[in-house]
Amino acid sequence: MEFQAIVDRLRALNAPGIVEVDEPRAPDKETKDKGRSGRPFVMIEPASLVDILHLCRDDERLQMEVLIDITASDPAVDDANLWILVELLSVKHRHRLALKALLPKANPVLPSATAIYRAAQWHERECAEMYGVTFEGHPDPRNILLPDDWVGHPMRKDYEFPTEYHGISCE
Amino acid sequence: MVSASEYFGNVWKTLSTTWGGMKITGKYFLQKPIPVQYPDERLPIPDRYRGIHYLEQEKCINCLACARACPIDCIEMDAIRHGKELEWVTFTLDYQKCMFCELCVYPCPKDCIHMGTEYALVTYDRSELNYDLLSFKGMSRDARIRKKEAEEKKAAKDAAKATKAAKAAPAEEAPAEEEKGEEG
Amino acid sequence: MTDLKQQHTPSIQPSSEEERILPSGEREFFFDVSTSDLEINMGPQHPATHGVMRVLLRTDGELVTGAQPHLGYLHRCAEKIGENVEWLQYLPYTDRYDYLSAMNNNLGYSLAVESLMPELEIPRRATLIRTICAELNRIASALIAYGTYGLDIGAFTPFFYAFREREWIQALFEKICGARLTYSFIRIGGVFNDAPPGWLKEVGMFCDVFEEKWREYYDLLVENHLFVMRTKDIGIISEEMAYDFGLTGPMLRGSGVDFDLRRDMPYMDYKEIWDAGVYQIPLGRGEKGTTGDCWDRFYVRVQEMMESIKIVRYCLEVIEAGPVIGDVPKVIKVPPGEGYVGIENPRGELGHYVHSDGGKIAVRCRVRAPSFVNLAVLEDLMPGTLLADSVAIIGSTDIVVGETDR
Amino acid sequence: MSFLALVQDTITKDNVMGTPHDGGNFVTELLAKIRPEWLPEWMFILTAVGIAVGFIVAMVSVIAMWSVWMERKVSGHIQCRYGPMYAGGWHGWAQTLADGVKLLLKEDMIPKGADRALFWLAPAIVLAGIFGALAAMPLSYDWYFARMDLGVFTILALGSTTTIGVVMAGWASNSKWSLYGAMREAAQVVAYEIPLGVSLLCPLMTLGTFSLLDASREQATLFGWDCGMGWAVFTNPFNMAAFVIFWIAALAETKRAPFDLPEAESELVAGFLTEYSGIRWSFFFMEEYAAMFLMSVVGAVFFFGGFETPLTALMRAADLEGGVLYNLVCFGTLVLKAFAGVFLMMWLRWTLPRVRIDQVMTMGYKYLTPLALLCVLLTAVWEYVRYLVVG
Repeated sequence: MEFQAIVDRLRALNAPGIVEVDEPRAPDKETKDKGRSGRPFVMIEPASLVDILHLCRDDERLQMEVLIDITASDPAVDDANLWILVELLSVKHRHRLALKALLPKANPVLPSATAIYRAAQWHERECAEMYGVTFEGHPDPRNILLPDDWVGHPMRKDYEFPTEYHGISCE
Repeated sequence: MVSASEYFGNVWKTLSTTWGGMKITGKYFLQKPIPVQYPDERLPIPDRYRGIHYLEQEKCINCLACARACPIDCIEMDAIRHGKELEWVTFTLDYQKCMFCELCVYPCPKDCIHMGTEYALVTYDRSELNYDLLSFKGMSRDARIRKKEAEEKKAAKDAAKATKAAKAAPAEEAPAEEEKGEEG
Repeated sequence: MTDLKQQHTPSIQPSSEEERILPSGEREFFFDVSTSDLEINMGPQHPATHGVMRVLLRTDGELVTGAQPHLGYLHRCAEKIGENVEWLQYLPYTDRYDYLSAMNNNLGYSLAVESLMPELEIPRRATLIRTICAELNRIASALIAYGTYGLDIGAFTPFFYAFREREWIQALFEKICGARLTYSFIRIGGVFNDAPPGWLKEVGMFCDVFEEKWREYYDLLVENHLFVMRTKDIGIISEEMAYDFGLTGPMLRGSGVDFDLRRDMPYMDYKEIWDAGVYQIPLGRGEKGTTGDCWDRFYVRVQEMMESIKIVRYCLEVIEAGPVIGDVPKVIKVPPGEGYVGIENPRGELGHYVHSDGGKIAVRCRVRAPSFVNLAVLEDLMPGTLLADSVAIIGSTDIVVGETDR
Repeated sequence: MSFLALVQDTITKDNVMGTPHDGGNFVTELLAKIRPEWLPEWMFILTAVGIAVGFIVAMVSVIAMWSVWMERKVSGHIQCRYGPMYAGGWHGWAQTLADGVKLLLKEDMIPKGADRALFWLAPAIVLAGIFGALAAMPLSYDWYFARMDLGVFTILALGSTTTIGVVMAGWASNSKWSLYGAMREAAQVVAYEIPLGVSLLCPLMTLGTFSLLDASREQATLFGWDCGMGWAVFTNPFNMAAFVIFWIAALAETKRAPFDLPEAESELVAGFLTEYSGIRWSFFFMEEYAAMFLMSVVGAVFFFGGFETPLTALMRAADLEGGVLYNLVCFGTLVLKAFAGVFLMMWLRWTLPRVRIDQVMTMGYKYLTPLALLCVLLTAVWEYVRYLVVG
């Protein structure tokens, strides 16, 4: 299915929390809009992420069996939101879907998708340690790549690099 | 439980596939080995090999394009311009950092930095890995003397200016000294 | 899986001396032996962990009752570096997460960045050279998988045979780009260099020789009964499990799922090659044991080498002279946008999510590493196997620790 | 003096097991010729013991050094490479010597948590077992340390005492990997002693003797013709099957790949050797290679004619029997046959993947043992028929 068809299907299923569709657009000189290239996303409410994933996996026409990726992006230091990006793949129908959710940096809490896709477990652990997103209901919320006692969330744009770690100078 | 056919099938398969493998290994046992004995004989190195850099210094115009292209900032270069001539202060490449990506070679407008075929980077000390790529300092002796005189003159002038400035406003002393330090 | 300590259940519950009176009136004493499972640290420096990975094993004798992978020993902040260097400057870093298939990483990153640059046109020759290099690199990577898997199982010699051919591939890469492992060859807009004269012919020669040698690999290891006995019915990943864990690449195909990004979501010229009927997708069919066992995954990797050879041969036929790089400035500025491109790496889907705000530097450069995802399945596969099987299972996931940790 | 008397009895009357024989130990025989009048008896005995022990130690060292070099060259050439090429000049012949010197000079390390006494003792026990077993090996028809009627039993019994050393080493190292290696070794050796012994019964029945010397002599005649080719594998087809079983069991006994589970470098790091280093580590390797050689000797003697080839038959026909040249040829024949066996072991090692522990057990108990028993039965039938026909 093409992207538009997937979105229509989601809308037809009354998928909760769909905000809008973020599609690439051509640059417009009059409004000084630089445009956006790349791929389209479905913007969703972060709270309804789990429901939408459930829907995407179980609906027979979407049938997204594989969760490819869950990650976050910090667009800028002064941006109030983190972007949560979810990439889904349907092996049977051979289509993809990308979801995007804006999560306030002040309180980045997201329900965990582990119950739906086991693949989410490690992605969420990585996302949690790198961006400080709390995944509610995650069965094993330890650090995965960083040491257990690491302070801060390194992938955030406002992260300050430590000058020492356990007495070892990193300058 | 395994059936009799499976039982003897297993025995047969084990022995026959073992013999099949032994035929292959035995074949290679009788063949001449492939490797070259490294220090005595060496494989030819292709022209495009990405080894230690070399610099065609006479062409270089100290434009910093390579240093800017470097992903890890391992190139440090500095030269003083005297008309058309350059007096090189430094052109070093830190091979502790360098990852031999060749990205420094492409942006060069004069096509003067290349990656050579030399690859042995064995030192007793890490600091020796900070290679100096300069082959000469780039000025004749006369020019150097002339330059030194000009520099001394300029330094004297600056010093005079600085003392004047220091007298006028003691607060400005610090930046003046810094300037001097840079020129020296 | 939660912490191993919490799950810890001794196989025999310790108890004090117990006195029982049998029906016959005799007294019987029981001295229950208090046993507990042994926790073993496999790694970070262990021959079978393929790098610096640590697996905490809980064993009851030879039986593994629990396993927990610990990552991060090779974490080099690749994604953070991507947010700090220019677009083209990040290219050498992509070589370094999956160092066994650097060409494919270059390709994945370049395609992701190119997806944000709609005006950029990639010349056909560049695409074909990219395909040749990516497929040759896939062979080289599969050769490592073949060799090291033999090593894990205890067969030493296949490793050297595999390296012999891999050396040739590396020499080919050395001729075209000057490096043997970290190529930085496929770049945004095309490739760095055109193939040197005679190079394509040598690739053809390599294909001829490789087909012969491949038969030997097959007889020496894949068909060897001892090897089959070691790998069949071990580490079975069912189709549902593969979906659940998000497995891709040979791990997914080993479970019998017919899915290959090259065919099903074609990038570059793979659609054309598939339409020409050049290659097939090898699948695990449970020929020796159960579908989705270690042997199936290994078999898929070995078969894929031959399919790659076919693709290379096709590319050599259709390649023509022409430019090898599109119109790319020296300092690349990528128009604002976000894109995700997943390509078929030798280990699965290598995805790059790139986010540009129109500047010289990426806002976010996410790498979806196949090894990282494929490794997660270990926790479920290991319990109930023998210690030697756990090594076979780790080997069959074919991870590159540089990629799991990035 | 009671101990010395025992030693004297052992050496001079060579009745370690079974009945006394004519002739004596070749060391004492040689020494008796040059013994000065004034040398007291006990000194003579001590010297003889010393020389014999020195000879065996030298033999183990030479076998181990040659085998290690051979292994490296064989594995190298099988894997399309050269192996050692520099030390000593010609094809790196002195590589093992150089390695030995290096190992001697290495720091002697004992882990902190190790059981020091056992850790120290384990290599000694391993070596003692193999020395004892080698003493039972005849070098030629007239050259032997002890003429034993039950020589093959002595070799098998003393050869398997090395297991005790290996288990000791694994336990004493106080490392989990070492412990695994030791347990595997114990399980494996117990499983494979049975098929090893049972498969050897087939040639023993064919030849009708337990003595290595007699077994060799038995195989000189083929259909009553002294051609040196009456090898057990030729006279009875089931001996060939028995040899395959014997060989697989011997691989397991000597912990060679594909049965190198006790050290299994990809699973157990290095198994029972994990904590060993330096010269202690090399003792285990000396044992391994000496055991390989010994198993090959047993295989050569009981299946492939021992000292017998057409050459020895020819020399007998030329009435050279008993001379130094004849004995040298016999010795050379045995050593060549044994090293052919060692080569076969290496060839197998560099071809096959390792077997899993449960498969080792399955193979030992479910495949080799019944098949070996079947072989014994069939051999017995064959021999009986042969007895009826040939007489």
